Amino acid sequence: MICVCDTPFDPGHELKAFENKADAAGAIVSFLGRVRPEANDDPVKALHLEHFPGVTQKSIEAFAVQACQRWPITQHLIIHRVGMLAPGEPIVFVCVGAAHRREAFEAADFLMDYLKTKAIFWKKEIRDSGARWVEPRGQDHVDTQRWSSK
Amino acid sequence: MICVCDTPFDPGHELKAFENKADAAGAIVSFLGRVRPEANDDPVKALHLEHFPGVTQKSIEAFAVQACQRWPITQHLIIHRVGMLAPGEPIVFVCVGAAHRREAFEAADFLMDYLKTKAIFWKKEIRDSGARWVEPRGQDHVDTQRWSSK
Amino acid sequence: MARLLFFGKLADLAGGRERDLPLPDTVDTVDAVIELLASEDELLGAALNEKSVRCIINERIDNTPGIVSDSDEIAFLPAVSGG
Amino acid sequence: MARLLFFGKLADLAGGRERDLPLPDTVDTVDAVIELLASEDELLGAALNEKSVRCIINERIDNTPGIVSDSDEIAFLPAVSGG
Repeated sequence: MICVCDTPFDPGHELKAFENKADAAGAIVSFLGRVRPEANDDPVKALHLEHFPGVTQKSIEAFAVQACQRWPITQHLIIHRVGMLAPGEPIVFVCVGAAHRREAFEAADFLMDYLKTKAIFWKKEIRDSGARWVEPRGQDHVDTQRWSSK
Repeated sequence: MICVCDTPFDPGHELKAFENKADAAGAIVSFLGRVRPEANDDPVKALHLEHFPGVTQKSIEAFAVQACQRWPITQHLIIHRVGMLAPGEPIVFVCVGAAHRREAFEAADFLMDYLKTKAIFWKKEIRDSGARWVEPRGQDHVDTQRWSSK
Repeated sequence: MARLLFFGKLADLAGGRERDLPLPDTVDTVDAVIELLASEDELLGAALNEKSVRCIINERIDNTPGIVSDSDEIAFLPAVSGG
Repeated sequence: MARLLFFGKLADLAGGRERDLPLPDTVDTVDAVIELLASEDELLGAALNEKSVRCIINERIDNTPGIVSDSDEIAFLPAVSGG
């Protein structure tokens, strides 16, 4: 299931629901990404996440299909927040169920690399000093390229 | 935190508690391993997990120290069940918090490989046809060896 | 009348997320649309010409031939950053 | 009197998870303890001699020199399988 949502969600609660649905999965890997609280003079006060309604969801679904073709995963869940987020709030939660752990780890890792670099979101950091759009880190692109040689 | 426990636990609840504690972690990776339900003529009815009281916990702590030395992780949680488990029940739950996702993924993966092949547990599958002790799969050893060349 | 959509920093430059624009017959490619916009607003034109900007026509994520007509929805997407 | 602990399938073979065993003066290594047990029970002896069996003395996981005395706790661990 893929969900782009504009209200807060509870990863613990979602993991529990996922467990119940993915009852044939012996291995479940989850990833939770949150707005990092910063300890400096000009910390991020809020993160504004924008998406392309409909299109963002469709493009994530296409990535998820790729993951399902590459690994024998039994179930997946992707939740991605949009709108205004406070430090500490969950941004993205990915859950992958599979028979064994290796494929669950790899598929979750793969989905996250794509969500970070290719999924259609724009992120604006809002600080006391002003607001600025964030572009992906170089490391994120390096991570994503790991999958094209396999 | 490391916990070898003889009563059922709730991974969703544990993830939520972990989130609250690991408040500086932007990335949290979790792994949940469960007793696989099997659809065959002679399925596993129960799994009996034995440990070496005190020593098993101490040896997991030593692995966790290695993970903390290798990756800049901010927080970790390892829960491992012992005793009699029914199909579908959680066996192991690992949570790792870090600033960025790569180190969280790698440290969780590393801990799981070690838990599968080196941690001091013994697993007996109980079927209608009888009971038998399980040894690690060859794949598990291959997975564990990935880390020694790094 | 084509419907233009601007996202992220492009919306800031375009002064809004949406704009309706009648396309002359000679404007039948994305590049020509960008040229038309650039003729009115140099800064916006430069931003749209950045290599990282993608264009999605009528919400089709699978193919973007770059051919447009006056009834299309034309979305301009700057470099993305999720998760 | 040494305290022997058997885990997993070794407990099945030893007929229990614990056993107290007075060690003669000549028995001062893990190998000698295994030999002593093998002299009474061939099957158990063979299982203890398997390459995958580890021995932990007095719950020290960091070093296992293989030297034992009559007051030690000697744990025999077959191949492990967690997760």
